[in-house]
Amino acid sequence: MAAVPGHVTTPGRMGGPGQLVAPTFKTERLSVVYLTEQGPLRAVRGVSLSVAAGETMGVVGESGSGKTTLALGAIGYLPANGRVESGTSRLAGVDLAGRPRRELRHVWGSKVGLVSQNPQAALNPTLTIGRQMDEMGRRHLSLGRRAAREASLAMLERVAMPDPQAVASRYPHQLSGGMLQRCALAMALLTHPAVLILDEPTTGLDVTSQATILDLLDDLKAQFHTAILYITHNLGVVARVCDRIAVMYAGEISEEATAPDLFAQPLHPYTANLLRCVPRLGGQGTQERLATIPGSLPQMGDLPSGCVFAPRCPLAVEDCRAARPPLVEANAGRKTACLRWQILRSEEGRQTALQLDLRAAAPLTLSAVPRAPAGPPRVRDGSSSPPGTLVAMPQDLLTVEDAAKECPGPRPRSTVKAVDGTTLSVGAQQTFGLVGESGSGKTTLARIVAGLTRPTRGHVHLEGTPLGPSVSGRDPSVLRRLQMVFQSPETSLNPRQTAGQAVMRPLVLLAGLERREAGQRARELLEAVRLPASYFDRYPGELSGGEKQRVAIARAFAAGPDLVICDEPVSSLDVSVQGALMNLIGDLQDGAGTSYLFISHDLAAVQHLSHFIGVMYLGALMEMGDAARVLASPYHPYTEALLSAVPVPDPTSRDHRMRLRGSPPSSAETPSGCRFHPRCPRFQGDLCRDQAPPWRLSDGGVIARDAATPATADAAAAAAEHAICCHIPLHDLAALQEAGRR
Amino acid sequence: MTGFILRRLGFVILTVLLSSVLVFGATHVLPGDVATMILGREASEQAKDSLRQELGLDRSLVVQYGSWLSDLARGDWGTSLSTGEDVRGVTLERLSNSAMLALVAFFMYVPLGIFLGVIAAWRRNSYIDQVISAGSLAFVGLPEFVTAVLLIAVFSRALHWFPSSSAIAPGTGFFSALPSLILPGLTVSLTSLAYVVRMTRAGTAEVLETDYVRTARLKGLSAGNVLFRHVLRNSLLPTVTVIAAGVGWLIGGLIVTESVFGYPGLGRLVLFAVQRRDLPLIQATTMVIVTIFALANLAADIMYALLNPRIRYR
Amino acid sequence: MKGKVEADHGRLVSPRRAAVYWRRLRLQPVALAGTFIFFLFLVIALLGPLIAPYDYAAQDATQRLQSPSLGHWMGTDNFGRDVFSRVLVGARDVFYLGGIGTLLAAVVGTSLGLLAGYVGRLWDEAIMRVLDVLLAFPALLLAMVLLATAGPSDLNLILVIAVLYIPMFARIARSMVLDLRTREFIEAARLRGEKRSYILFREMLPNALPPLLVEASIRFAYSIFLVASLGFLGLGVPPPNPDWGRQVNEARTFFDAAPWMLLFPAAAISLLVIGTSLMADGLRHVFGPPVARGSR
Amino acid sequence: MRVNSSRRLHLLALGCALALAAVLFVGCGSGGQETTTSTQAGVTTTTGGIATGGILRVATEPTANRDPAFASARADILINQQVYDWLVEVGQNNQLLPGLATEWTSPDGTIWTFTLRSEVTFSNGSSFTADDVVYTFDRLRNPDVGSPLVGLYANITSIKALDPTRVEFDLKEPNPEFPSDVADYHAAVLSKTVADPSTEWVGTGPFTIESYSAEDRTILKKNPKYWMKDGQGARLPYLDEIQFVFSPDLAGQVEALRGDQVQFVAGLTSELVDSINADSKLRVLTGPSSAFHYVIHMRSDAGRPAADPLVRKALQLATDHQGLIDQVRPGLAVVGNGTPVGPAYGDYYLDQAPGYDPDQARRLLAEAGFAGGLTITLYAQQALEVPAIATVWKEQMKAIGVTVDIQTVPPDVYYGEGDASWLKADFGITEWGARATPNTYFNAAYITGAAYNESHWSDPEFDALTAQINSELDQAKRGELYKNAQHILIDRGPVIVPFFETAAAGMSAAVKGIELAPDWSRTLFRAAYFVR
Repeated sequence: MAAVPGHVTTPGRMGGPGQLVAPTFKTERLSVVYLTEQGPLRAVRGVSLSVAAGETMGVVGESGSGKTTLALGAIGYLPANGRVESGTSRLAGVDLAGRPRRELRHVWGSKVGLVSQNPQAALNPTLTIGRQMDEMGRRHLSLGRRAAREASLAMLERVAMPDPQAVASRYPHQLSGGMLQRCALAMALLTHPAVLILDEPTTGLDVTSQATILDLLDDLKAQFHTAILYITHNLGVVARVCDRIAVMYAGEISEEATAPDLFAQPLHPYTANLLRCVPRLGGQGTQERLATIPGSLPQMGDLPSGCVFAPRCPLAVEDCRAARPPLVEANAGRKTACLRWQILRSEEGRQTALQLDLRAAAPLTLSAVPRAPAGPPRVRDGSSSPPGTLVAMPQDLLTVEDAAKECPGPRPRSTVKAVDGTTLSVGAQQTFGLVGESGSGKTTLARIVAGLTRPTRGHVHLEGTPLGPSVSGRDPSVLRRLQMVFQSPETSLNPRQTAGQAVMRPLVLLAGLERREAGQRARELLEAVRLPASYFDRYPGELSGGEKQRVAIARAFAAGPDLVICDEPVSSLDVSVQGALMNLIGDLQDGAGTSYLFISHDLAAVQHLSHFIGVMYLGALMEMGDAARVLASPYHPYTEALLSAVPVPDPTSRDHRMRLRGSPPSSAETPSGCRFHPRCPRFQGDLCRDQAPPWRLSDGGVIARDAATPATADAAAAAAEHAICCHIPLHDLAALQEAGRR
Repeated sequence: MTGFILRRLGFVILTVLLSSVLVFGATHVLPGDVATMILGREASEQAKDSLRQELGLDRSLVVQYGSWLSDLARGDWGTSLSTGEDVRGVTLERLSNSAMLALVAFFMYVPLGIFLGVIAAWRRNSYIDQVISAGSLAFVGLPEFVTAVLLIAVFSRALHWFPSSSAIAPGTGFFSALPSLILPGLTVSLTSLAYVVRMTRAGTAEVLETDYVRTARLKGLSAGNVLFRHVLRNSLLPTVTVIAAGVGWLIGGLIVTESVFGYPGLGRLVLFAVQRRDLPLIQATTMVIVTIFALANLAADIMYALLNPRIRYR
Repeated sequence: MKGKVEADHGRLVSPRRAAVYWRRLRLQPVALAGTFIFFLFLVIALLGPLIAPYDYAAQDATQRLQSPSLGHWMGTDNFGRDVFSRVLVGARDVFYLGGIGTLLAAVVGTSLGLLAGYVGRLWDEAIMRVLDVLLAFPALLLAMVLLATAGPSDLNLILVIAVLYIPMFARIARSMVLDLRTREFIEAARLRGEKRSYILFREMLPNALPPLLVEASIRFAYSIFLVASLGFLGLGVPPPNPDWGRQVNEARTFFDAAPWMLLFPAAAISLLVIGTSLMADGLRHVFGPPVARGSR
Repeated sequence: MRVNSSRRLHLLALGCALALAAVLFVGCGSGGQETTTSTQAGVTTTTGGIATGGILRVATEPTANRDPAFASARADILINQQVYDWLVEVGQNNQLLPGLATEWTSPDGTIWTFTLRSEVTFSNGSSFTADDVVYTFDRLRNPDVGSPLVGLYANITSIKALDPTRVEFDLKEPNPEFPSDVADYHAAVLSKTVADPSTEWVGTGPFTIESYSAEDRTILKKNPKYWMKDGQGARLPYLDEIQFVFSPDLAGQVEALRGDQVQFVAGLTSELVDSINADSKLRVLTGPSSAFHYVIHMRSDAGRPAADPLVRKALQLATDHQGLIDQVRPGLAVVGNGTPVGPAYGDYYLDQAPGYDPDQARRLLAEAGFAGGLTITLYAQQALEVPAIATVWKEQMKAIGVTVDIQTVPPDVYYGEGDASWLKADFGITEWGARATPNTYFNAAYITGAAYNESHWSDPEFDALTAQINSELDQAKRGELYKNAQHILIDRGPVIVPFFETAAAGMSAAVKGIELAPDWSRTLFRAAYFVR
């Protein structure tokens, strides 16, 4: 155990690798109930789990599955209306469940550490990081003011925090999410707790920050020998960090297994479907259909008497509905709560259990809506546009030309270049995927296209016709052709309008339908997005997140648009819902012949849907081209880092670690030379720092980046199959990346 | 931070300036006649006219405003029309009296209100919470002059604890005036108490729900530590602004309360000035009040910023 | 099914939504009690003279200062008038002055706030600065100066209440607009080319309404108090108006001889203010957007 | 060692409660030895059984003007009464008593000679002579100064100091009541050394102004050189100091009396009299019936609803005067009639009960063309008993189908310039203080074109009678003329006089030696003292 100054070893603490098998933390048949106005809600029922020191136990489940309640109930922390109904939760033999808070205060913090989801909210905004950390040392290690600070600084050092002294004197709002989560981790580990609970610690972070936190966890696991309970909905993350995994569904554990076993051969139909809900990198792209799990989580107040998953399960038989199936030991160290788990052992059985939703959405017949004739299909022929000349591409539905947006920065007289001269085009019936970390400017670009943000310079054309910089100046006929699906289902619908009203309005306004006709058509649209017609009269508050997003999609498609901008339409939804929505988005394109500008930070989602991909960093495109080409070597170093940061839901994959240097970009200052150079893992020295990189085309051509004609460069790049904006020649890049992989 | 304070200060000055226009304008369209007020209703028209002329009431409004504002800024607040006293002297003296009363009231209802609000939030929906909420509400609906009657009946007439009138002599020091300040202070406090209780309760309840309070609790900190270090620091932020806004309420309450208790404060002076159509006195007293009110809000803004690192470090 | 496309759309409160509100209100006993009190007084205000046992202004020198009895539940005042009848009829004036004043302020203030928030820039600055000036005065002081200027009458009292409250409504409406303006459903509306008025009044206003309603009920409660205080300062409604504030004020010198003259109208003021405040608290929750039954 | 949380919370609660309690008890601790109630602390010497010294605190409404020539608020008059002297004083029964003048004579009513007291000094040390009297009255009749007495003294042609102790007033027309005229409350004798009496307060009265604040308090100190002695030959006044504590709120004033923070409150309403009577430490002092009265004026010039004498008579007859007293001021008033001449004026008083006949009133109204009723607006000041009178009168008028809309206005608006002012309103309630002789009212407010003829009434017969009264020397004949004039007022006059007020004051039972003047604002405190 590493020595912390002044650290007093608490008697009774578990320790030593020899006791690895003995569980440090163990819940037995734990049930948690919330007393609400609707009666008691049993959020967690009879859950037995155990974690040994040095082991990482993952708990995976969708929102509402009770995983956080399980963790909080297990350590005796529940809100006023929550109560442990039955069962025990032992830490080193002492039962924590249902014990008075007064006694638990000596356990919390000292023997149990917790890191929760949103570090910005979980840390007190009015206290410095240092003071918040010092409280741990002072309270649990009986350290003095100075010793506590020294312990805090030492711990910050151990979580690889650069300049701990400075960080300790900062307030939470002055640090990035990744840094904060690192501090929260350091704070939780300060007392060397026996159990560390990590509740979605990386969910709010960018994929690159998530990767560094996960790397750190790997290191810390080895150093601290703590029992870790890792709660997440992200299958990739559990695969990456956990030794064993428990899958939770509706307050119960449906399956428990070691990580490799679970991913290799799920023995519960829910797990099997869950694993197929999300698109995987390097998958089949647009042809592949994702699994969906029809229906929704059962209401906690109204649970089925049998298997809780039975109403949604394709394998369910009469027995399943009769009584709750017990969690049985299938193999050594494997448990499943499915009566028919045997079926899943064969590949055939697994295929029957999967609900691949092969039924494509009925093509949208927009008979009632006068539609502009679709343009000729875009011929993707890079050679037709000679490099170095600006080409107007009439075959493209949408062209964005040198768009830029500058906003006043946080400091006086500073400007932030949210979008810094971007050019791209989207073909008819094509999907252009735009990826990048948060703050890369992809949303701003989308808003410029939509006319919601007025660009500082640049133009947007629709089939060659220039569009006004702001929606208010655009012609209704243009508005009809260009619609948007927003990120947050919570705010994209007016909470005081019914689903029907929301969908009817564009029909009345843009398609000029009579109210009666519009109502009829709205019902058809709701059906097209797979919502029952009865939802017509529902308010958004009465819909789930996925359902709201379906209404939003129906609304966007109502007037028969030619281009729909999708700004992270699925990223805030549960995985099982994401799949279905992405299927829907794909189907609608096939049926209605719509083009998409699809924005996401999720590379896999973008790859799944897009024909053409652009990678954005700090307001500018770094790489762009045919979907398959962009995601295959040679990559732009940034794309490479993004790709390597994505946790793959496969514990066996030897991941290739390629991490970005430095802190995440703050968009205040655009770096000189190549804007990516401060963080570039393949940084080449002065050249990168001083000179803007050229666009290198996959056919070997190079377009020198000239400040005077950046638009030309991007346009030409867009025309090529694949282009990368980097100083390193493509074949050198490919070689470097090949070497890194080995 | 300095920029922030300067900007806020600019707002205060702008508001006070605009208010001065309103004050001046309103006082000059006030019906009723100063000359009649001073000379009595049976005085001759001629006498009244010459008095008006003497007072400069026959000049154009713009000229009057200009000279008034510049005099005001130079500290010459004029002479009271109805008493002949130096307006500045009497206003500042009454201001200091009101400040004493406000201080007493402030120290009654602010700590008590915060305390009760925190208790109510801490034990949310318990019977203590209900009792506190209903109890503080019971007084909010009663105008000060009714509360005063009831308080006098109990504490003065039945118990003989405090004097029923607070007509303290000029120059009375704080401690010798204290007994006279309790009942009026309590009167003002009772109406303001509910406000502070409700705001504190809401603010604290909200903070108690935050993730960082959960974090603090799960760090195993004692309840006191959680409350004082983590909860109050954040939950009192909005309360600070509320209390500053309450200064306006307090001043309004003082007008009535000081009149009932015969307390020689600014509130009673304002009322006197309005009733007497004593323009210089109305103008000076209202400007003083507006300025105090604006400064209280400024102080609250600055306090808010000081307590809130998100604003402090910009 | 296909026949009745939309039964109640376009209405602010559909019967279905009213049912939702009622269900939510029922779950809060305290707010329910407050709402009951408020509506009880509203009914009294509407029916006042009809249910009052006596003419509120009828004097009877032989019945001066009678203590509460079966004949006069709340006793009589110095003119031998029935206090109970005066309290009942007085509710009318409370709702008339405070209610109309608050309503006027709500309408004007909300419009100004919506305008300032949505149009922005110069309009915003101009409107908000002027309203700031009104807010820079303690309410009672401003009311006093305005009423002294305009002279006390029912109409002027209503106008003064309105002027006093306009800034608060404007601020709330403006902040709601600033908040809503960035919501995605508003951007969706802009994307389909909705007119500014549609966005303001059909998309935003229904969402801004609940906090405005809460504010209105709080302001209404305060207006009762304000009118009473103005009465004390000699700027209230004229006699023989049974306005509660006036009654309480007139009763003060009779407190020894006839405490009931003061206590009953004072209790009525207090009760209505408390009831309205409790109702306002509850409304915050009740008027939240419709959510699924059974969800938290 | 570790204090658990709920315990700590309770400790916190306890701490706060203790702090509050401490504040409260500091209050009550010193509440006993009330700083402001050390009234009798200075009472030491006794002369002839009367304790001298002490501070009397008097609560009144705020004052308005320190210049006696412009005194109008009751507090002004009350303070002036203690600070100044008059040539002639008015007694309890309206009789004239020697003041600074020891005697006065006139051969024919046009030349009046006053003999002055010698060895009287002003508070600034200058001695009082005839020149001071000349200065005072020349100032009062000077139109440039503009005192309300200018009209009353227009009859004076010259004022001469015959020698230091004799002053002669020459009048144009004979005025038998001239000594009463010089007793008017505005006619305080000033020192000729004082240019501006509103800022220099120099009088010969029993007290001098120590400090003055118009809306907070005014402190008077004993004038040790005051000329008057009591029956035992001891110098007056007995008190060391009088403090006038101003408060706009009568109920608050009475509370202060109960708490012994003040010892004298005048201008009580009946219900306050009752509640003070119930307190053994206090007593109520009532004066004789006074000349103080309210009038409900009815504007009588052409085009106004009350221009028709039938309407005025109808409203008169519909007014239940006794009812008004019973409702507004039970036990503390004498019924009025249509005239400002009350019982305080002895021989001039027309003791004729007002007619009350609603049926006749309704008939008259119908005859005047208002059979269907009549709606009038009554302007009522938000002061004194005006709102109560308005309320009761409105109810009485209802019986004959007259709807009275009451418009309340602040006093300064009522006495101001606008349409709601007393001189412009169709109907209004105005209060009139005591005047030395009734014809003062006639001259000021009832004869054609009088400056304060609020009802714009004009009756040549009445004008002629008033002129006769002004100069009739024969007391009996004057009484006759007064009665004739009053008959006209009652018959077709422009005012309803609800009642004549009987003043009532509440005072500490420990205070003696105060007689309430008919008009309580003229009450003198020079003989007041505290009993042990």
